[in-house]
Amino acid sequence: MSQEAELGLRDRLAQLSGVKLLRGTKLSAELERLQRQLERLRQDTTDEEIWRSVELARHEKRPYTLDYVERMLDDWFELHGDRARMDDHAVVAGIGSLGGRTIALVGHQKGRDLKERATRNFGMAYPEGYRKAMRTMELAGRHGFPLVTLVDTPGAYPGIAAEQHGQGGAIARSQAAMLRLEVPTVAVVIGEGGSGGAIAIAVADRVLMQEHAIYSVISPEGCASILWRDAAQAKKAASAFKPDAAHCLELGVIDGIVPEPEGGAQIDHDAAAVLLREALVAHLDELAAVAADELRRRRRAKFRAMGVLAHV
Amino acid sequence: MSQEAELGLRDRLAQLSGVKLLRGTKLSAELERLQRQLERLRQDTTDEEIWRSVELARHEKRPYTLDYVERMLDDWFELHGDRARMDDHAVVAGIGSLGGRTIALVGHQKGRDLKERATRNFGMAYPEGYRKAMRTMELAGRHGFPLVTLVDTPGAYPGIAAEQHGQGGAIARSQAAMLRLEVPTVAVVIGEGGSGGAIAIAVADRVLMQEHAIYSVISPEGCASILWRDAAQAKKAASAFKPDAAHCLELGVIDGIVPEPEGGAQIDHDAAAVLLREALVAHLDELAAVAADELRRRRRAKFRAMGVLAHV
Amino acid sequence: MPGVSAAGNIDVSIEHKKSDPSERDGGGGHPNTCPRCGSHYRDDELAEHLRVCPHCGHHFPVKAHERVAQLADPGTFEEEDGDLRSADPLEFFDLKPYVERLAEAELGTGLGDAILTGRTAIEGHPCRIAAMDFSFMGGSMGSVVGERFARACERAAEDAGALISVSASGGARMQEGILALMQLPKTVGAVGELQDAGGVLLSVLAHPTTGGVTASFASLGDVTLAEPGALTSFAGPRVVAQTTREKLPDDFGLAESNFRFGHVDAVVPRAELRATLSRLLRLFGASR
Amino acid sequence: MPGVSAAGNIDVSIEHKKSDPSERDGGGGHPNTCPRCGSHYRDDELAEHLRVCPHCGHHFPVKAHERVAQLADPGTFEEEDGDLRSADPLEFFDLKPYVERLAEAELGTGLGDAILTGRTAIEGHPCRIAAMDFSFMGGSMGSVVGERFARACERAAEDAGALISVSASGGARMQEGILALMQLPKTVGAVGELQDAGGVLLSVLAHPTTGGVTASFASLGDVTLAEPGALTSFAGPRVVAQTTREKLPDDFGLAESNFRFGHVDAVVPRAELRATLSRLLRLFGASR
Ligand SMILES: [Zn+2]
Ligand SMILES: [Zn+2]
Repeated sequence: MSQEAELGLRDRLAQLSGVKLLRGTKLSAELERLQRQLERLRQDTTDEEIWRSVELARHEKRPYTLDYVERMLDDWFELHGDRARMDDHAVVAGIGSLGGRTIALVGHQKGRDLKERATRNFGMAYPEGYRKAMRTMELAGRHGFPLVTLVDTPGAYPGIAAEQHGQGGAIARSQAAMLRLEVPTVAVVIGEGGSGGAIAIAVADRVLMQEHAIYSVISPEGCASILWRDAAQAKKAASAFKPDAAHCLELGVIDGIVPEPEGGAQIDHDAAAVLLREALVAHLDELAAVAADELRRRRRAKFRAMGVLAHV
Repeated sequence: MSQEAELGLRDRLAQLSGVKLLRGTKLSAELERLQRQLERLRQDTTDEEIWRSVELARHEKRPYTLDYVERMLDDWFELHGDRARMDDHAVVAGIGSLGGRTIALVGHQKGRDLKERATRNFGMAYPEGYRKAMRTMELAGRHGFPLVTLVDTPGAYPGIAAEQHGQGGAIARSQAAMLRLEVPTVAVVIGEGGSGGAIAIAVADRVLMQEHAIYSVISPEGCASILWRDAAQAKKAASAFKPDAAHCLELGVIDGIVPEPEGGAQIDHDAAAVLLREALVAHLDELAAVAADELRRRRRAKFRAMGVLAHV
Repeated sequence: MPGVSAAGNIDVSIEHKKSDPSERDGGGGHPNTCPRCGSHYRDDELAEHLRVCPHCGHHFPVKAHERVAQLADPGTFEEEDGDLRSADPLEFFDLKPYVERLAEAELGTGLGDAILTGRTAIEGHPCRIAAMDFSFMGGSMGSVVGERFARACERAAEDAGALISVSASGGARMQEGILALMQLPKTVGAVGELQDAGGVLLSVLAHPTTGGVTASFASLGDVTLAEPGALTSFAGPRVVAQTTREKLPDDFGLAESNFRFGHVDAVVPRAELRATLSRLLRLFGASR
Repeated sequence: MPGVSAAGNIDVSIEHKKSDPSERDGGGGHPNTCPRCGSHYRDDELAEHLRVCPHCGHHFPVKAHERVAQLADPGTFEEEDGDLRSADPLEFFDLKPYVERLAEAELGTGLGDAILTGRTAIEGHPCRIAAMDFSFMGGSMGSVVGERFARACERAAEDAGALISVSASGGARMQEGILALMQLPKTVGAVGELQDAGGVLLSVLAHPTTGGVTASFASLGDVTLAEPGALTSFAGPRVVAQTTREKLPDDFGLAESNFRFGHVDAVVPRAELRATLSRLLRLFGASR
């Protein structure tokens, strides 16, 4: 972890410690979480740990978007369809109530059993899925609902019809829509944050990753296939491009890590949902204090600054 | 013609006569046109004249959108596709130059020969056609290009896929998009203004009809089929619902009538284009003087007021 | 219906001769006989079951006042703009004069036109409601439907509130000619004013919602619900069949098909409609 | 390429091993031999014909500097941000270190990265241009491509001007890991700033434009042009074929197919590109 990132966390810790404990246990939980994050980040993530995250992020028992919706939201109304061509089941969208606040939520959705996996297309969306997402963003913007997105996809679906219906353009426009929003937005990678299919709904004020989620420009297998012409070298590839949360935080690509129950979210869905909910509420509370146009300005500036450059 | 409408025209005549003839011939042409309009409207349109318009509006030699584009615009770049599914050839869209001003233009397009008629689907659009139109409106709004629409359709296409892809919703949203625009908009019915398929692109600051165009909620044949279960009674139906320009003007649904060459536009495409161009330039000049938000406010108010009501 | 050429395409106008729910299955049965399973009910039996066949679940049509009674908290509904009536700008005359048709429809339904609008509350959430009535000239949209709907939007917009529309319409009202078509942009604009003001339109599609209403406000809900089996299409099935000369899918234009094709958020059985609307009102209200 | 499972779906990242234009037809031919008709040309012959086969019309790839020379008024091009270079935040190492690949690419192409940006004029219309070069690491988009593109947008936005992008890219640059993915929202945001400022993006799709570039700025043009035969798809054809196990249409992802499916405004032969862009610059400029 870079010294700078560590300093940032330490700063925040110090700040929190000095604050009057108005919110009691809540704040001490926040403190504890940061402390723990700090501890973990102090050591470099090992290749084994990276691969462990790849496995856990794809674990077949890992909670999916609707598992969290069910546990985190007090009410939920799912919105269906892109108003043009279909209802893509790889993306769910809706409005719900989180801590007394109505939010809009968009997430990739994988299937648990064989049949649902097919219906959900393994969480790989068609352009129509992103158009459903955009419709929901528009609604959120109009009603001032904060937008929460849950990212969990191997990638956008690489199919014939998906291309013919404009996969690239849909992903580009979905990002543009998120950058235009004047409501607070929080994206959380809850499993696989697979490339363009993920970023389409992850251009948020706060981008978080669960502890064992991965976020990457290419899958380890895809990378290995290109570099070594051997998908079996996936582990080596993962070590090379480091899709784990700690590295993403270090690179400034995400704004925080959401802890999972010991051993991974798949072990205890309820506990994972409590931790996720806590993080969402905390971030939404913070963002609620920022003016709408300022939110947008900062969001744009954040993504504008992404990348590492040298000069001749 | 109602006394009020006649008074309106007379007022405008008086006003024009008193104005200094800065623009020379142009203004006198305007005067002449209004005078002629006034003459014609002074007598009630007969049933024969109404049916004559129905025939001329559908005349197979009548100029279509691209015939006008070719003759009126100094430059033209056609935009294709809805960025989602297809390029609907029943609708053409593009940007071009009209009297030194860049405009966006959207129009229904019928085909001249058998093959083109099939390609253009007889000017009956799918929802994708209206989505192409909306994309063009968005572009016009963003760049401050005035929008000209040319309406010439028997109606939106009543097909299986058209329904499945959301024909009703597309027409509704296209109207909403026109009501949102903050650029000057002029719609001209140049042939058949067929119902929902027409209004989708006709919600403009100024709505004009060519002298022999028709504009109606239902086709004469459709109306006759419902009322008398006999499409052959179309002429009778047309007399009942009066789709001709004079009646539309009288009802306050349109803002003016664009003269055609003697005998109808089909006789002289070039002359028809000159007259249409003159009308468009005159209206765009007038609208250019109005502030953007005021344009929108007035446009909304105009359509808000449409209808004739009684009270208990 | 005799042949309608492509050029004679009906588009938004009423096709109610064909889509009248009581005639949808070859037609002509008693209005309280279930067209799907043949069960017959007394009127009070049907009313008690919200006009849903207890045997097979078929949703019978609901008139505007009964619809409001099904949804509204008792005693909260106050009709607004009930004094508006259609004029007859075209002096339209087919088999009989338009004014006569209007008078007959009013006598038959007790409504001044095909939509009933007013202020109400649903499970304690104040809102406006606009319920259409198919039995008033096929639920066709003329100047009064457009005006009442637009005013309901404006009243709802005043306090950034909610409007619930329940549509049931064969399309635009032919007898008002081009003015009927103008109700499309008029209602579209009104929805825009409501939504720009932070208000919400919850659109419920009842059987049938075709033509102009589909091509205007009914398609612009923040949320769109449909009743099971409700036909919602722009062009009616017969026009489509005649134009395309193709066999239509069995569920052509039905709520379930529209859900599958992405046009409807949920197909809601009538027994759950009130609770669903209440839930949505709560969710949309919580932002204010 | 060995099997890539659905879960190993490549998505935006470079697939340039497969979509390299010189290899597209089974590959390996001399770069100046036409892969379609087999004609062979001297380099100056090809250059004279804008690298379009005079015999069959096949469009050969064009490097960034040559592209600018084809489009710009002579003497008007001034490169901007040429000093930017990629860092190696991941210390990425596959068969060789990323830094070595970068150095080799720079030596081979004379470019600091896969895009060349600057100020120029086309038939007298001042504009910015951003031309990608497939020969620099498969035209992959990393931090420098993103940054140069974003700066070009910002400079164009300053005077509400125009940016012409000519894309040719296998996708995001794997070697920069997640930071490469972040160039998507970065460039998308930059286009937004340009367009919000009243500026215009004219997007030209050259062969091949796949992956991340397709899923960001290249799809956001006010007008989108494509060169004949240019492959533009999000997922590359081989990945699609492997995932779906279906036979792809012959013109899968090609400009002509994308035009038919509504994603491209015009397929413009290279000989007409300059005139077309000039016409568009005039039309878009006339509003200011
Ligand atoms: Zn029954
Ligand atoms: Zn050749």
